[in-house]
Amino acid sequence: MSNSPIAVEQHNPALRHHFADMEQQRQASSLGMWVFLATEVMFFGGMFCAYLIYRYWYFNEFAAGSRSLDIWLGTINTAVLICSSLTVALGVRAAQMGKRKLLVVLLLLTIVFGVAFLGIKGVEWYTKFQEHHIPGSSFSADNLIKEYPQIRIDPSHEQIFFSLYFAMTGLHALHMIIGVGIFTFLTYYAWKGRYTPEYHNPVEIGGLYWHFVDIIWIYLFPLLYLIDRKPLK
Amino acid sequence: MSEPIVPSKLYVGIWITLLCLTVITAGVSFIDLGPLNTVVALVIATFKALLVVLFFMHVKYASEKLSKMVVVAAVFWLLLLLTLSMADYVTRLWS
Amino acid sequence: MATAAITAERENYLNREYGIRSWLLTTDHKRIALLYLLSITFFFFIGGFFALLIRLELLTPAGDLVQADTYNKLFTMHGQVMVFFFLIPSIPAVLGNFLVPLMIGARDLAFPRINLLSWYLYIIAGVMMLHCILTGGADTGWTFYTPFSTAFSNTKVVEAGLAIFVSGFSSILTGLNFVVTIHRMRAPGMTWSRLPLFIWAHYATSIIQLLGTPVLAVTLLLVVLERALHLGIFDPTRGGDPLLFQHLFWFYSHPAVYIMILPAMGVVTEIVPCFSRKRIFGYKFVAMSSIAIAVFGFLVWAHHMFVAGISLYSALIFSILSYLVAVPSAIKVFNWTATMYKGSISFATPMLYAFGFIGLFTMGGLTGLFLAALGIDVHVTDTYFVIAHFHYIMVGGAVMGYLGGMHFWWPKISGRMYPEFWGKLAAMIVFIGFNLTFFPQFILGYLGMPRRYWQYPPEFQVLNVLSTAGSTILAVGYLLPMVYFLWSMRYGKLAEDNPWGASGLEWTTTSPPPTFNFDRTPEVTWEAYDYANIAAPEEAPVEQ
Amino acid sequence: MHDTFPLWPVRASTTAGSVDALYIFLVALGAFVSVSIFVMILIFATRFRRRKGINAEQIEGSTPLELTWSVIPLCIFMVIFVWGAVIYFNERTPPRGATEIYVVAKQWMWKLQHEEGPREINELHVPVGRDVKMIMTSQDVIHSFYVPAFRIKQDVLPGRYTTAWFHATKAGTYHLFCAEYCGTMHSGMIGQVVVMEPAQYEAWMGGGGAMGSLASNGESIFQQLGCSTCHRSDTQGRGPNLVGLFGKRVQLEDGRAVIADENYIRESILSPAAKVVSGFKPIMPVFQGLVSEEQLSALVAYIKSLNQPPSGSAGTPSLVPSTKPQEPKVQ
Repeated sequence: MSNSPIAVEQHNPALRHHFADMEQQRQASSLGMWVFLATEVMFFGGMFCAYLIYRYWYFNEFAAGSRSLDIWLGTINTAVLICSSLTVALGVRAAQMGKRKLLVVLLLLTIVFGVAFLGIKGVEWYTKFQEHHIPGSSFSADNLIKEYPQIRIDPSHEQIFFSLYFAMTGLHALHMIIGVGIFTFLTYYAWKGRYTPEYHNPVEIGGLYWHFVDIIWIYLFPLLYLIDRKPLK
Repeated sequence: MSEPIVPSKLYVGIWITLLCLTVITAGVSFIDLGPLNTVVALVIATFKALLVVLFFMHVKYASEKLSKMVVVAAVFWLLLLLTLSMADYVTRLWS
Repeated sequence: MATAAITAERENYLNREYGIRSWLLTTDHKRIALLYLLSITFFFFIGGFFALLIRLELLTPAGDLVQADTYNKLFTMHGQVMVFFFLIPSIPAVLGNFLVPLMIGARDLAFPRINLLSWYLYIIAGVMMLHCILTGGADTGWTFYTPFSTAFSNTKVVEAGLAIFVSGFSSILTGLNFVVTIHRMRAPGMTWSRLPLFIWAHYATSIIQLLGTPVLAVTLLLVVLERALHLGIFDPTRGGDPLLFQHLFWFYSHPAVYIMILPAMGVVTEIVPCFSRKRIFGYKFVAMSSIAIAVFGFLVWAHHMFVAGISLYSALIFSILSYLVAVPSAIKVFNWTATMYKGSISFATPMLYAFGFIGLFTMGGLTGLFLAALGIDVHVTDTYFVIAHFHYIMVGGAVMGYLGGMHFWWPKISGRMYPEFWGKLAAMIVFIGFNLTFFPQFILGYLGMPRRYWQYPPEFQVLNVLSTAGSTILAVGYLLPMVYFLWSMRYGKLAEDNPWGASGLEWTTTSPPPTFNFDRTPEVTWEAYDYANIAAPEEAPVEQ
Repeated sequence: MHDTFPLWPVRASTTAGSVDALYIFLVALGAFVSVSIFVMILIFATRFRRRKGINAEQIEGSTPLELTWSVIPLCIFMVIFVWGAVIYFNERTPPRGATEIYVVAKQWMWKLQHEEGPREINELHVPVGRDVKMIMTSQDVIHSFYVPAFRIKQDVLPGRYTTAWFHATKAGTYHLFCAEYCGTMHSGMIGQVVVMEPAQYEAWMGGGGAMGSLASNGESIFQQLGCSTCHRSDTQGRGPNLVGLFGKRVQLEDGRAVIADENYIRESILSPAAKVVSGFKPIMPVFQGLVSEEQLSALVAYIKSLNQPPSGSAGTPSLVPSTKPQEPKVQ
């Protein structure tokens, strides 16, 4: 580290005035994102806590609600997100190596995967809307009660499952939308050639964020879709 | 720069593993394992998350322990929230 | 003095630029600290005004000054404003913002623009809160207990909840900035064991802000959704559990108490060695006790719920864990006391506040032992005993620490000295007024007067009158510093760079500091609190 | 009835004495610790005040000292914890055979129902020297049943029963407060507990006119709602036989077993599908919204009265170990 940062000679234009050097700046932004992600874990954590408790109380309703979700779409969406994580990881690698065009392509692919995920999610939500599974005054669990006579379902407990389902997937989708927004910016600046092997923190920390959102889904998938798929007796 | 450049083959390998695990976890859920279903689902999810954190998010290659510490702290605090609140719910009916 | 005259002419962060834009778009942590100072002072007086109205209403047993609904809104808004818009940002966002980079020898916080964003979020939240207050306010108590808040109250619960939701992000961003700054921006030679304990306290505070606040945010979000859509998550008639809300709420709101008190402890840990001319006693233990408080603070939340209907077994667990957090607090008190032993103690205003802090915090902490004792808690929870207890911590502790810190660093912040006589006078008035206000409430609580009562049985009146009388004295004590701080900005004696002869890098730069804090990045070769090698000022710097 | 300027609350229950004892201990301990610290600071501040030519003596710290003042307080804390826990345990464990009062709280009123029949509003008459257990629920928001003279407090929650108990020791009239903020007239939700000598209490109880007991009231509701068509006292019913059910362990259809306490009965009426007894079909209609809290209390009291003689109580928070797990007897 330089002792007198005011007189930085080989001044990289991306170096902000209060950092001594690029390395310090990079490490600070990366730590900042990690700490922010820890915060995000707790943000989702409140909902995971509510989920855990009500799943413990109302397992039947959670199982029935879980069965009513489309496991195909859920699995495909998980795969889509995993693919997007790969393109992000490769994108960061491209940025590290200064391959501008490859970086742009990979970032664009990530956006495409992200939008595909949101689209599939939208289809799932729309189905739920048609089935009157959106919590609120029009909520009804009648079709579930008919479909799964073996499972005892209390409609208001079923509503709690769907409240949590929409709250958790909704919050996750919100993060995805923000992620797509961030990646749009990243793509634009990558296209303009702003990122170099020396300076690509934004790609790196944007990538961290994207992977985190992926991890949340990696948990949401079994917690919501796979609660109880065993053949019913 | 202190960050390592990871070979893309490794990334692709991780990616394939993740996809396989996704198919496995979805498939296993149809087999009746009793309470083990949940355990298996969570173990697979955690393994997948670990792969993403260690390789895609470069925690394995980080030169210092800081990002590991942040991950551990976040998980620790989450478990704190979950276990201590569950401590109430699980024991409410004890008598 | 010659040096002072030179100081005044030097370019510093205050006179470098002028004009509204130079303030509203600044990324200088010192200017943002002053923006925070102005805003939290504003909210402090709003919250204080509500407090005075509450005390006036309680002068008589009958509810005669305001209507019951108005009273309920008053204590709700008093709590919300004081907790979320004054106490939580107070020391971290003002003194912490100003001092963290200075103390570790950095030119700014790691993310100056995020720091400014944090202030803007605070202001947005503040405007939402003010709008909520002016259009009727909420009446749920600052605790938002369900199902009252979600299904019964017909006041502005959603608005208040969203205001606090937004203010939470402001708090998170401040914490994030501190953690990264402390890890990444320390000057060469500034090792962890050389950090001022103020920094350790802020590091611990930031951990809580980062890991607790999001849980509150998501909980308030669920309350808002529940209120709008009747999801049933907290509604027992729909299968929800109101206690789940309490768990989630206190998971943040108990540690939040440590967000308020830890920075104040940090301030006191700077003041006591300086005015004793001694290295802090047991540096490592004081540092580690801050971290221990931050961690243990998360293990005890359900001690707010011993009579709420939680299981007996979890009550036992949370009670015993609550005692764990008392140990590091006790360690701190003993270490401050031991620091004075064989010192060379002088009695400037900051030291008086530090004495006040130690005394009041000790009493607040000891009464916490009462509340953690299950059998006693059943009787005194939700009574004035609890009110007295947490005001001893938050007002007797956090606000005393804040005022002490403001006096201690005022020369550095403003470049001027405050008038010492008035400072001492105000400190005495605050101390006396505080005790008169809140001590009677311990007795009221044990007698059984429940909190949040608009009217009360007549036998409680004498103690309530005492308390109200004390609150007016306290109000004077709080107004005085505001007046003389403002006065001193123009008429105060110019401050030297290090008027107290204090250790710490912030005193090695000019008063007020230049925009980038140091002319050249300092290199630290000495331990913290190196009072063996710093001369005490010849005379008390302010008495001329 | 009250002093104009009391400094100590009346002590009118068996619990009050033990709470006060711990409180006095803590006050003494707290006073001792804070006075010691204040005196120490005072001594240091005068003895070591700044004087010309005398410098501070630098002391690094002392690990033994730090350990001493961590470990000793911790030990004292553990004593307080155990002491407080014992009192709490006692407070949350109603003795067997306690007289039961059903309490329904609503904004902003207390409705109290004696087993023998009398109902009261914002006033509770109890005799000296008897264990009294309250089984409480709320119609709307959370309230809290607080009698300072007894040193007891328990939140009253909507949607489930919580219990509290006391054993009054001194005749008199005491405050009953709502201690959990519950809306506009929270401070108006106060009543009184009138503790009477047993003879006077009997007179008061007898003066209420002919009134059916709570259980008999519950029995007629049981008939009205048609419960008796399925829950018959023989083995032919489509629902389980309720005779002798209360306090027993019930085997559920999904393999779990629960104790049939007040909350179980309550849930089984309001939301019967939640816990179905092994061997029965989930055919019982949902009564959520169809029965009032008062009717529920009566039904619970009736079902409990089917245990003759009473086998003791096993309220949710109660700690009475259930009598050895027994299958519900089906004759």
